[in-house]
Amino acid sequence: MSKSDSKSVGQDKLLSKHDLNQIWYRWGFTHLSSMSYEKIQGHSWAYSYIPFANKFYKNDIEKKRRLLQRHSMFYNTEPQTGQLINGIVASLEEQIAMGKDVSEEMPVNIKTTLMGPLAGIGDSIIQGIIVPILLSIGMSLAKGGSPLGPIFYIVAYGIIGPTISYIAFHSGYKLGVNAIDIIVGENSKRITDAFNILGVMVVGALAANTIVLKTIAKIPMGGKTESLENVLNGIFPGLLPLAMVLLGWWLVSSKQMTATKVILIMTVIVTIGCLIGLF
Amino acid sequence: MSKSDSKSVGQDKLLSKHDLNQIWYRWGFTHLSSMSYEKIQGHSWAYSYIPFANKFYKNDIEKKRRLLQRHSMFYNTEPQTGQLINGIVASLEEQIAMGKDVSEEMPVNIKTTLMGPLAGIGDSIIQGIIVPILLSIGMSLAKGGSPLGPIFYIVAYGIIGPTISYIAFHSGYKLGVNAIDIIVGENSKRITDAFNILGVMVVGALAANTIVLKTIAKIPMGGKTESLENVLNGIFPGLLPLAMVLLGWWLVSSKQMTATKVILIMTVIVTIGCLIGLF
Amino acid sequence: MSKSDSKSVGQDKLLSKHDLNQIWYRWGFTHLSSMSYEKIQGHSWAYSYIPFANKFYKNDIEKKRRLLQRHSMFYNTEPQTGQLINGIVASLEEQIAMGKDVSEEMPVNIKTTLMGPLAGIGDSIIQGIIVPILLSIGMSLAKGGSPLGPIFYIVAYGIIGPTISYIAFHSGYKLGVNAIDIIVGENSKRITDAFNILGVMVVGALAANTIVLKTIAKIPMGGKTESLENVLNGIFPGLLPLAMVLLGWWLVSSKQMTATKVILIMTVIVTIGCLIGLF
Amino acid sequence: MDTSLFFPALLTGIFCYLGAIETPWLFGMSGGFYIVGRPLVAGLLVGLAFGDIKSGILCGLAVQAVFIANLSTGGATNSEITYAAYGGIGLAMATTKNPAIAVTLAILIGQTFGLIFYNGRMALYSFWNARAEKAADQADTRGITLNHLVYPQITTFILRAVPVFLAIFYGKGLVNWLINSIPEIITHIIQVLGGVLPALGIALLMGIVIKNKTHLIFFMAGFVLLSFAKLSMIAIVFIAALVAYMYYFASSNKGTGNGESETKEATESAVNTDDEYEDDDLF
Amino acid sequence: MDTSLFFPALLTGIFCYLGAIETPWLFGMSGGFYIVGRPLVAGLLVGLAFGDIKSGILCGLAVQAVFIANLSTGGATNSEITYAAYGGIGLAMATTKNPAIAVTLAILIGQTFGLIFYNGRMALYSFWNARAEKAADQADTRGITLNHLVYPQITTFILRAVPVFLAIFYGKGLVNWLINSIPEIITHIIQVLGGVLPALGIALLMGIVIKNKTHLIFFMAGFVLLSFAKLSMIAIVFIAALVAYMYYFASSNKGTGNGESETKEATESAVNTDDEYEDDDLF
Amino acid sequence: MDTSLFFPALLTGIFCYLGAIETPWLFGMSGGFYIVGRPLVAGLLVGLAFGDIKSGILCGLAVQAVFIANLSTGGATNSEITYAAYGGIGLAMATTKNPAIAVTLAILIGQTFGLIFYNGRMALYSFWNARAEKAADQADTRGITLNHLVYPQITTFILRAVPVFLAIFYGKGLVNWLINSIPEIITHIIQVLGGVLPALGIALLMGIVIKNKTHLIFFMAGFVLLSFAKLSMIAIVFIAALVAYMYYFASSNKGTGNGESETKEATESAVNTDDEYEDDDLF
Ligand SMILES: OC[C@H]1O[C@H](O)[C@@H](O)[C@@H](O)[C@@H]1O
Ligand SMILES: OC[C@H]1O[C@H](O)[C@@H](O)[C@@H](O)[C@@H]1O
Ligand SMILES: OC[C@H]1O[C@H](O)[C@@H](O)[C@@H](O)[C@@H]1O
Repeated sequence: MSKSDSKSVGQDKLLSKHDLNQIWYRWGFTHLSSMSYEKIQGHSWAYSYIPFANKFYKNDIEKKRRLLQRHSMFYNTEPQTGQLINGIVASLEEQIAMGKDVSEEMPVNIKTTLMGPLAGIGDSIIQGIIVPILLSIGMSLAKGGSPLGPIFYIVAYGIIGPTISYIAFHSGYKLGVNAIDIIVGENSKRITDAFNILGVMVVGALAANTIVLKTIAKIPMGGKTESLENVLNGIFPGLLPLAMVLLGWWLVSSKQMTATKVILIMTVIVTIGCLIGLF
Repeated sequence: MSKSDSKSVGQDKLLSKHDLNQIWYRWGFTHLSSMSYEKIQGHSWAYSYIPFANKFYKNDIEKKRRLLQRHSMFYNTEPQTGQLINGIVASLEEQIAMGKDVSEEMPVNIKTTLMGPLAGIGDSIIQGIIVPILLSIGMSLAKGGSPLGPIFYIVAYGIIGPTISYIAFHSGYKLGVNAIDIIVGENSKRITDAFNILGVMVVGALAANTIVLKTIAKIPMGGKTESLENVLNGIFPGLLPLAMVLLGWWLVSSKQMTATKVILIMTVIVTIGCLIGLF
Repeated sequence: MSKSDSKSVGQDKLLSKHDLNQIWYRWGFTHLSSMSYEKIQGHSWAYSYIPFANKFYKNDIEKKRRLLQRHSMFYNTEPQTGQLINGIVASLEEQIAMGKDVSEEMPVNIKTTLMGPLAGIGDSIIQGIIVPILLSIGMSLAKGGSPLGPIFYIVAYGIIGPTISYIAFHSGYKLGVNAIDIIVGENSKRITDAFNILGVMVVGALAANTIVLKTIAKIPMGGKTESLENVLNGIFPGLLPLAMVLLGWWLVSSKQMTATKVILIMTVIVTIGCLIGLF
Repeated sequence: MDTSLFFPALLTGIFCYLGAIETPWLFGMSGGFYIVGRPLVAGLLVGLAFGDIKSGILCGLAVQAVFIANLSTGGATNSEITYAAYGGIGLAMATTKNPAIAVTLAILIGQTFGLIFYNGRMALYSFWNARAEKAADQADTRGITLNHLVYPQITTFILRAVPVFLAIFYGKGLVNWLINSIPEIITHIIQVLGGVLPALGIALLMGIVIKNKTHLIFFMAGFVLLSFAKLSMIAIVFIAALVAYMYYFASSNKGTGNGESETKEATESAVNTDDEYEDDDLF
Repeated sequence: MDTSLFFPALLTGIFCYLGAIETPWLFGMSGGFYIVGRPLVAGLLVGLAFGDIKSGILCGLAVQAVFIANLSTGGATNSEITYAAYGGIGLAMATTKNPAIAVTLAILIGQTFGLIFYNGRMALYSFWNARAEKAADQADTRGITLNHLVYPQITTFILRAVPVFLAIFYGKGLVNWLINSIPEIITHIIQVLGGVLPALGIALLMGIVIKNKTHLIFFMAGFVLLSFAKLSMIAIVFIAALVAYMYYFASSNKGTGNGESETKEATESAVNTDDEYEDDDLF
Repeated sequence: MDTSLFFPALLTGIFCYLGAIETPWLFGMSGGFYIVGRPLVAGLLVGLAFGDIKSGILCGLAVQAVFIANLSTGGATNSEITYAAYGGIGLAMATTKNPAIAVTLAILIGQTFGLIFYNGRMALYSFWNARAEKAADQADTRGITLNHLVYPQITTFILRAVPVFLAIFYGKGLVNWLINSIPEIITHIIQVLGGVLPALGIALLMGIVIKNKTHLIFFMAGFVLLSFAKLSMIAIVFIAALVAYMYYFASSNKGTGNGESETKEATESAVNTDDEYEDDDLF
């Protein structure tokens, strides 16, 4: 039964603008404030629902207990884009509190279903696209020590981050369970795939832009010696950085190595390269 | 009944090469010679059909009257690419004059059906792609005052414009009503969409190429002041022109403003910008 | 009946690693060693199967004769990528020699069916993409007379060519008749089409990179004279080479001219152009 | 009054008529509005009239930049490019020959008098239209010719050649006074405005070609290829053609040729069986 | 001990706490980890603390380059960027103000102590989690607040602000000794490693976005557009958006709008008839 | 006759044999035609033979540019690249060591004698083919070996190594005479022709890869990316790979994976019902 259906029956809303914003910003501030590998963001849910619990279940300690309990489980997603889920769940908890025909497992199921996909797409958009691009602009503005660089970054991300969070939460609340169709439906699959393509291309550019590895070797060329780096640049600029990142990717994805192991391998390669006069 | 079918019955053709060319160039010369918002190109049809009327309906004043009347209605399309319609209608009027089974409403319907789509695609190809590109080449050749620039443009468009007109007319005549399928059919929708995509990209480039707006403000940067224009160019060359055109587009398409209002708004922005030392 | 099916019945393999490699390198070395327009690579098949014939049909002269005969027919494909066919046929001849239910026409049919498509895709990948690209890198390294250029090319193609040959042969053998589906199936059509697109773009770049035709004419421009080449470069760099290659393509594909005729026509154009002071 | 201005001014007036959108003589818009009507061409022609081709072209070049995205659709236009070109360049040639002055005058004329005259003329033409319609109703071919071609053209000639001639012949003093007395900030504003004006034409073009907000992606790509990658318009046309072809290709639901027929078959056989289904229903 | 270091060191320690991934005070990650936690911002803040903004920013710039592809997914991270930034920049500012030293120290700290402290803290938090869970089971909202917010934050503050403060306040001598006694080859290796480190973050990102090996084609295109065509990141984002849109467009099997319904109809009527088929079977 | 030319000339002749398309010894075409047969490699080898590597490579470089789009398909070729390379470079090395002379000679030899010898040899081989065929009919494996490998290779060796050796050893005088007496305009024409010749190979390649006239769009895009955007061939290969992948992706009518099966199902069920339809017909 869709949220709009059920709402047309009897009372329509329970949560005031203020209630909603409380749920939003409690999560927005504390999502990771007790992060362990065991629970990660789990308890932030319970914390977000404290005012809700006190307001709507103040006379029904059992319901209150169940509410806080079901929102103390392991949970993890990208916390800013992931506010979409918080919005959806808010609309469901509202239904439950109004006594509508929504089971108490529903919010839990939705959390576990959606947190994975949203973590993937959220991390790649925020950490893979937005942050590195803003940082590269900021870095170019900071050349020579100008405070414009960090200030640009602070202002830009300071607007973008909370805005994403706010819009995601309120869209989630407005759409309610319907949001699920949008998130896991056929068309959403296509949109996610397209964002992935965008992400892959940008990450490729990021690799070329950020990894620095130059060879200092010289090779004989028509009598004189010529810097190998120049020769490589004539053929394929950025070949060494490319080789490094492809190696890293292969170790991470095909060999399932941990980040630490990959760092060790890279350190060994760099060390040997430096010792034999390659880098 | 298709034109080829009907032609196989009895007499096959009525219009000589000369008759056809007369219809073509009478439109070609006078399409807008009496343009008002009321009729725009309407009367040019009647004018094009004067020789036809005199030749084939000289004894049937009523038919002649009806012919001239039905070609005196409001009509507007891109006049060069739009010759396609003139060609189709010529083939239909030929049928009618031969007494074939084609109703007199047919040409009128075809004109009203096709003039819209052809105006859209014709305007965007001619005014959106061909003319600006030829002009930008001409302008680069005219640097320093060389007559090569305007001469290049005169020759180039002088060939392209009439050629489009001629080919469009004769294709229309050859295809007859079959042309309609081609113009409004499924595949044509795809082709039009593709041309639109082409148009949108070229118009994007045109915006970057033609709009000029630079800031003369200076900003403090690491002790010294730095030109804001340089800083912006480092981040996003052409950001101000882009902002202007997006504003214009938003006003035109979302706010449904008239061109004059948009000019006023832009003048206000530019004036304020100049007064506060921004531009 | 698929190869894996038949193999599951009774004996599974006949050819040792050494037998297989013999078939592979005998073709690899001698594919064109007796090339005429009549047979091209035909006899290289018979030659490849001499050890096979001597080993498996040493007591059955008739079968041996039929084997060598059916592998003496006209045959032509790109010899390196085409080893795929040699691999498939090896798996079939193995079946036949083991007395499995595979008709002796099968290898012949497969050869005639597949040699065409593989020649097309093989030639365009090797002669259209790999070789010109390696050569252009080699040429840039050879500037000033450095042996690095030719050495790079020798090493690069010396690895790529035989590797393609080896992988193609062994994939063909492993897949057996199943390879046919992969080569002529629906998806393979899509892959081939995509490779063609890749080829067309690279060939376009190749044209711009390799054809050299400059005009030495001067044109008057704002009082002084200006080199026509500079003017053209301002409008469309490489316009003359483009015109030449499009002419060549039109002659070859639409006019079905032979290469020699095209060379004659180009020579005439160049001669006239030189005589009138254009080139 | 400078009598040596008489013929240049007259010629400029006539060119302004020949470049009008409604002029038939040069194969309609093809040779008129789209060729003679362009400021780049106007520069050459006015330069010839004034006997100083180079200055003419330099003025034309400057004015063309402002009006490169001039758009006329459905009879409406964002600037009256012909008055702007011939008025602006003509007056500049009659006074300082300074391209910046030509631009300033062209903008002033194009966006004010020009548009007023243009719309006035459009209104006047309704009168001839009504008469042409009546002529058609009476199968009076001569009446059609007169009211579609002859009278309207006389109207246009009077409305274009005459004022432009007068403005150039008598306007010299006024323009000189303007040049000297307009405060610098106003000139500066008009100059900046000249750079911004093409944005309107382009915005109108966007209105025509952008059918779907997401297509702004293609607009941005075109913008970026020019502004960041510094490609020329011509190069971008070819790249855009590739993108458009891919779009076309993807818009079909055919596979690789035979896919199309397959799907068609599927649809058809489905339809057949649908019919069958209905037939079955009958029994 | 240089007592003038007291306040700068203290402030740097506090910033290191405020930039931590688990700090709530600046709207969680948005203002904490993603803003204060970035070395570029750290440069400004530490520069302010030490009263030398320019040197601070130059150090921040250098350190940011190494950690630009820092990635934190599923709670795991490839480098402890906050310790690295504040430890490295802070110690450099306290000694030579040399960006290269800042980078060296940041890498050393980020990849060793940093990761150890990070994972240690993660483990400690399980303790608070268990108590928070119990509180929830008892509907004890105060317990939740204490164990989700208060105690963990005290833990973090102790684990971040204190060691960083101590390191800067007392570490000056050690760092000077390191700078003077580390052989040049080691410094060189660490510098080269700084250039290579972003490869790991990017490799991890690739692991997230590349769902299909053939999509390496898009990765290579992005790489090439930057390394060969020298386009900027922003330009590439727009081109990538075009490609992504085309991918989205092609991923549907709709034609040009009505195609979609056509295919659907085909499927549906096929399904209908399929039902019919089954019905037929019954009789 | 210059006897010091004997060994260089002999070696060049042998190389000309080893680079022939029909030479088996270097793993067939892989090491022969595609490596030793390339003028770039010929430059190095002839340079070694003449003891002047640098001049050899410079000649090879110049000749390679002319023949970079040399194409051999279906046994037919547009220029005899091996004769051209070894004849042209060899004779130039024996005389002026001037790359322009090498190019002129290579074109002359490649397009005349070269093609004649090539086609003559192809004709002669039919003779050995006939004998090889007979040998196969008689299961005479030795006969196959002799007529497929031994005799043809002797033929080729004679037709390649001998004339090239003789031309270089005895041709010096003729070439010097040619160089001095050919009018400059002819040299100029041949030079220009050298720039144009690759157009033929590329036209032939286009004939292979362009299946559909609209695909010229991709050709133009590739051209423009190099000529306007100044990208290198390698960069364009990657961009072309992206475009090709998008084409591949769009060519399927699958949606995002499950779409494919959907359409298949539609087709299948349609087919099923089609059968049903026929069954129905029977009753
Ligand atoms: O829009 C179609 C058509 O309308 C009017 O006739 C004029 O504005 C033309 O320039 C335009 O092509
Ligand atoms: O991966 C989802 C999410 O996991 C953890 O919460 C942190 O690593 C976040 O940075 C990340 O966004
Ligand atoms: O076209 C296939 C094949 O034909 C002949 O064997 C030769 O021209 C080869 O170079 C070519 O690859």
